[in-house]
Amino acid sequence: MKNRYEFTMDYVRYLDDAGDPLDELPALAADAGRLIDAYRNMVLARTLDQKIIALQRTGKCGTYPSVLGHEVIGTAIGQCMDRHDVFAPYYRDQATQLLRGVPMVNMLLYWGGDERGSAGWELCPQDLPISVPIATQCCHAVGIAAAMRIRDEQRAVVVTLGDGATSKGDFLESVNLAGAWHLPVVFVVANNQWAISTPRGLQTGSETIAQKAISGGLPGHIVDGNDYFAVSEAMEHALDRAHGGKGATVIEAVTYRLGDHTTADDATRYRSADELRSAWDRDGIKRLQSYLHHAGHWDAAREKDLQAHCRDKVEKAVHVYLEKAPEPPAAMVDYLFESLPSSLAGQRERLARKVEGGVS
Amino acid sequence: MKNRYEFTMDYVRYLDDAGDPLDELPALAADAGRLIDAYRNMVLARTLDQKIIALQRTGKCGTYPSVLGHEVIGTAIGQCMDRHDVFAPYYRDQATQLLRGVPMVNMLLYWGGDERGSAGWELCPQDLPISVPIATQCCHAVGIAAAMRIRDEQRAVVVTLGDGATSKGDFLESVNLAGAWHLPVVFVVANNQWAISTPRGLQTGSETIAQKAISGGLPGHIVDGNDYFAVSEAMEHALDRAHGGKGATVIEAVTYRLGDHTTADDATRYRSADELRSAWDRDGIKRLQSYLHHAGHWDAAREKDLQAHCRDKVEKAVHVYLEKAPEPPAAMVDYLFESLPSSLAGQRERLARKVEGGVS
Amino acid sequence: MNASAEKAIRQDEAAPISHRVTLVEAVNLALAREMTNDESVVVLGEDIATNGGVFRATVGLKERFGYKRVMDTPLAENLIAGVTVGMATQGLKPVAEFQFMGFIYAGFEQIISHAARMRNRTRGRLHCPLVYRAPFGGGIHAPEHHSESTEALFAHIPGLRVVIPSSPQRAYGLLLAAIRNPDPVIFLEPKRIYRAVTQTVTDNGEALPLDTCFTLREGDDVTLISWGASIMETLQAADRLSEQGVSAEVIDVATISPLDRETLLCSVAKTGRAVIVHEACRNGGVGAEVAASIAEGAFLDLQAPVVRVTGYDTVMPYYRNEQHYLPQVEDIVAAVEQVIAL
Amino acid sequence: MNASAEKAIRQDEAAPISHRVTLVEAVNLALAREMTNDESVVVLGEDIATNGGVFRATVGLKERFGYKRVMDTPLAENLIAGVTVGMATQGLKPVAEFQFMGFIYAGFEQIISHAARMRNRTRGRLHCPLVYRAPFGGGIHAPEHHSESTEALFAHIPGLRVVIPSSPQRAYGLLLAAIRNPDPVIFLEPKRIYRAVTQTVTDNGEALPLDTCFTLREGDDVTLISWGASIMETLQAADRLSEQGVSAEVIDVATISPLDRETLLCSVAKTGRAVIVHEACRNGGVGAEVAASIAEGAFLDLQAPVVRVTGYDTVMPYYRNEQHYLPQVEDIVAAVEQVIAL
Ligand SMILES: Cc1ncc(C[n+]2csc(CCOP(=O)(O)OP(=O)(O)O)c2C)c(N)n1
Ligand SMILES: Cc1ncc(C[n+]2csc(CCOP(=O)(O)OP(=O)(O)O)c2C)c(N)n1
Ligand SMILES: [Mg+2]
Ligand SMILES: [Mg+2]
Repeated sequence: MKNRYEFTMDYVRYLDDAGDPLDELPALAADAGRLIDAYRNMVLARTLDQKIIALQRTGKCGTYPSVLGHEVIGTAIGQCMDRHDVFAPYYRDQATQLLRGVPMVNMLLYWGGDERGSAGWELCPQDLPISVPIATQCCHAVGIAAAMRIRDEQRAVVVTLGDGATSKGDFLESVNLAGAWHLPVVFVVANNQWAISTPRGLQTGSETIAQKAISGGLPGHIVDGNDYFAVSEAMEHALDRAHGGKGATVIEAVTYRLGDHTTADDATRYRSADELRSAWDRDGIKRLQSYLHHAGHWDAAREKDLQAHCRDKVEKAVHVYLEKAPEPPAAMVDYLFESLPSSLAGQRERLARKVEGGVS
Repeated sequence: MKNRYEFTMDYVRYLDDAGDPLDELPALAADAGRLIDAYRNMVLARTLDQKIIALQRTGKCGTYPSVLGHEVIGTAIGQCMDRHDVFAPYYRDQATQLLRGVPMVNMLLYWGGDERGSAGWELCPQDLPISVPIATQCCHAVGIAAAMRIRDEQRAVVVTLGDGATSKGDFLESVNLAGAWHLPVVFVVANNQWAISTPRGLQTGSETIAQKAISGGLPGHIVDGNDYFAVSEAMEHALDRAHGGKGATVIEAVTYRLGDHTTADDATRYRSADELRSAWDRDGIKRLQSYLHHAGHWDAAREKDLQAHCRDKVEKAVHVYLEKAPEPPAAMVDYLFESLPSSLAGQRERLARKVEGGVS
Repeated sequence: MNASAEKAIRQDEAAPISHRVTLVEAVNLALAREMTNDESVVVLGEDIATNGGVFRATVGLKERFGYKRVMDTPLAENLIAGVTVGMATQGLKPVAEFQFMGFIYAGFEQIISHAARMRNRTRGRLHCPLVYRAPFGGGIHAPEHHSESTEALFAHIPGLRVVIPSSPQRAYGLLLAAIRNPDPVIFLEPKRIYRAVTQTVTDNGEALPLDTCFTLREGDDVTLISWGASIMETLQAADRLSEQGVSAEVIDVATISPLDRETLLCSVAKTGRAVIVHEACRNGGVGAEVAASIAEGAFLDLQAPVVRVTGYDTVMPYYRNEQHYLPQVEDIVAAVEQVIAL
Repeated sequence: MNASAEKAIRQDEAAPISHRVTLVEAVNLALAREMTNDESVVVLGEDIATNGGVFRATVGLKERFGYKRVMDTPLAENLIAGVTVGMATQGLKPVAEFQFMGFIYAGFEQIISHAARMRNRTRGRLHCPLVYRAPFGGGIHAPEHHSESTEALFAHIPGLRVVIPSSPQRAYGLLLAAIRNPDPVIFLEPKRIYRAVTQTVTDNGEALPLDTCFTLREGDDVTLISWGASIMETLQAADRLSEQGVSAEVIDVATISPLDRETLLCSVAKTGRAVIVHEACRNGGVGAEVAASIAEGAFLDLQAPVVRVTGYDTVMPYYRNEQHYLPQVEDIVAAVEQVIAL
């Protein structure tokens, strides 16, 4: 006696590499304003990115992970999320964070080695700071989603992670909980083919990343992560489900990490120039730009304005960042607990003296 | 543009609850000796089990997890494994361990609070001891399988775990590694519907446990865990794959925990008498016994002999166990490192004195 | 559900009732009290809802507060630790149970890297008002991994509070304080004395301070410093010593980290001698920090070296030999005799 | 691949060659040496094969020993820790790299509950001849979680050895010893001094002992005790003090656990004063055990309290302020002046 169980999963893309539709586009394509906003955000994210890399090269910023190749995914996420949803990012989500309202100065501070980067955030005060330990944010995300369910709120959580992160228990355990508890959460895996030097094929033997959803009984979708329409549609669908109490979704957005892993990495050690070159052909920003051009929503003059606008915005933020004095050393104990335990009073005094006396 | 990925998974059983074939039986059914051996081992495991529970009730053994409902799965595993394969058990694998050659006295010592329970094991010296921290043995199993691959050996690892254990990262991470590295390992999940008081339905939202294999790109199979033929066939198939260098398999063997979680548990607190009663109707030992009767391989006289034989074997082991003096207290430091570090010399002396002086 | 917990749960909210309860029942009382006071308190863990926890600490809570606030989780401690962080960042006050301390290790990354740091990382924008509860310690004839006392691992992590009650009253008051505290607290319950004694606990919602040791007995000749289940043997040793004419002060550290060094130093300034008793293995145990702090801070007062009476530097043996591992009354008395002789 | 590592790897096996190498290059030399000596040594971790490790410690090994013995793993530290245990039980000698110490926590359950206990649990039937390597410590301007020094967490676990080299020669000799040792070793590499100095290391396969501190400098007035990167500041402080006429003995503990108390006590018996320097936060750091052991074992020798110069009891700040966290030469000198004054 046999019973058969079946599971399916679709890969979706709408635009070819040149930005021409392969299919009828989803309804959201009718909203030209939205498309233009998306494109502007992608360019802004890339402009900021290039600037931070330059700052790092000149010793004005710390180790930094480039967003290059992730701008489409991040922008689609940021646009689809509601203001009151919560975002649980990893470290390549600059494009989303810009849309969430994280000030650029904060991003610069964070990578510049200053804890104040994750403070403030008036427009998205409940969003999580960047999670450095890989995949750990997944558990927070399901915890936040559980809090929403406990309080009967119609909000959702979006959590992002890389392809490498899908190997870590935190992701897999969280997918399981999301299924068991029917939680309003969307897992977006930015599958950029590499985890530092480890290629996707060594990371897992599974045909797709999305199929890891099946282990928790969740639906999974695979989209071309350089296709603004495909990512946006999948995000909207998943967030509708979440907001509607229908549970969680895993989205695998397939892209390519166009830069080094971080500024501390040299990707030429482990991957070929050919592979990189061909990935640039699929760049999603160029693709959306071409589409906008063809659709009559964009032209060279606007492009020039946008570039200047983005450079200007970034320069202003960088200026504020560079002017910012470091926190006093005593700050390192001031935020550990709500109030300073008496056992730390002596240590705080020593730290406070450090600055006055000018001792290192 | 859409591409579709498809995954399937079969549930297999051969015998109905009364032990009558539902289908043509697999080839192994022709080997009457094997079937009888299997049946004998199941009865032995159950006899030992009942005895240990009785010992625990009278203060002669510690907290103990009953094998009740797991005898068929364990026996099929033990029979299918090669002597040189490695077994990585959890704590409900008495039926397999008997076949691997773990002496009953050792099992008694282990649950009787004596480390020597996991020592010796001349017939299966590379088998792992029982792993108490749930699911952790999965990582060991893939590590052992990797060692076999590194050394180009045609051996395999079998690791067992419960349904609850499949929620823990260790299992999911190990399934992923087994897929990525194409390892000779078989994961057998004894899905007994409960993890202490947590029912299968709260543990995961997935339709089956076996589908968790898909997340690592492994094949998964679901079998009736009270059906000796179904479990044996799946095990043989999975071990053939492993021995043949074809990679790993996940088997979900569906059964029911017929006892309390352990002797420290009271299952009536959280599950109904009806549920338990109906699970007894599916008991796999009775089922195989009926099959053997119908097939002419078994009769009441043989049954009586077997029962007596098992009781006798168990009593002899219990006798040896009860006679065994505890280890000297200093043993607690003697096996920590290969040789005693000088920093522990003083502590060892104190321990040695404890016994001589008769202090506490 | 045990009778007193049931009574507590059914009680009229208005009038605080006094109960004679065990330590584990006091835990239950405090949980119920604070869930009543504060809607944002939720409880989660393995087998804690329907089953009421394997030690019955959460018994009756699901019936009273509903499954949304009392959650059985899947079997994954890392997940439990991390989910709790997520909930806490959004203003819930989750109290998570780890079934045994020996199974908390899978959650270490979440505890060390997130729970303990969220406030600092965000400069106060988000914080983690959470409690991780776990029964700890040996002596109950349990299987391997069920007898851990690794409080030192948590005490070394900045951003965590580590609290260990050693009586029903302190369990009640300290757990209330832990839940109300806006930062993460590791709350370790000495399971060997879960049911060892009963005490009258008035369920009045009054918390105890989290920044002070408790002096259980005053004395002049030596300061005995302990926590958790070992407090029992330490008190017995003090009795024994008093018969021998030695007056021992007994301090229950209770708030292991941040550590209240003042109380300890004041006592040693008076007695000139200190003996530390704990069940955890000696090397790098919390006793080392206590001893180092006293040796530094009371250098001129000390008339004898600070001595530690502890578990051995090895894995807690399985149960047939566990009593040989645990510090005994005689060991404490012998240590005191040794320092008094100097 | 860096030049000296390449030279080392290509060398003629017969004649031991001397190299001027950095600490991280010495690690590479030791790995290559022992992989050559012993077929059962295998190396695994994230990005350690093709990329040679993010700090280049394993560079060239895959090319030389093949992918079967040099394995890039999926991104899962718990898995790495556990797989290593499995391999070790079958007689391999795995050396696993955790990319940074800050990411080892996910592996704690496997390390504490299995690696450290397999021998004891099976009464010697199976054991775990494995090494867990991790770069540790701050001061390299890295992001959050990349500056941990939580060696105390491991030092408290019975069954583990904790070893920390602080020079290229000790890195070479101690890593060889760690790999050959039949029990699990946590091998922490102070990444701040990975490339701080070069030393001549003769690649002769000679291991150093794992049960002894190293006296780096003899002196009479005070014993300075440290390990890891802080050894640099400690040695500089000793220089500075010598200019002031204070003769400091400097001990590199190196084998943090099990701890060689004899060497420390002998030195303090001579000097009568001890200052401990470590980067980890103070509360419950390894310095506490060292201080407690000295205060107990050298009570009558001590002319001043044992003082600890350590990191603050807080999370290592992001890099703009990290220098304010790390113990500085002046801090050590000031502490010595304080104890000498007594
Ligand atoms: C738990 C943990 N282990 C290791 C690291 C070091 N590390 C940082 S990024 C990274 C690779 C992540 O790859 P992926 O998830 O694919 O994300 P990507 O960087 O490609 O976007 C590693 C190993 C870490 N930050 N956390
Ligand atoms: C890491 C860990 N967490 C918790 C426990 C306590 N515990 C012991 S058995 C068990 C349930 C296991 O259920 P399952 O995996 O289904 O196996 P079963 O006992 O049903 O055979 C739990 C929670 C443990 N041993 N290890
Ligand atoms: Mg990636
Ligand atoms: Mg089960």
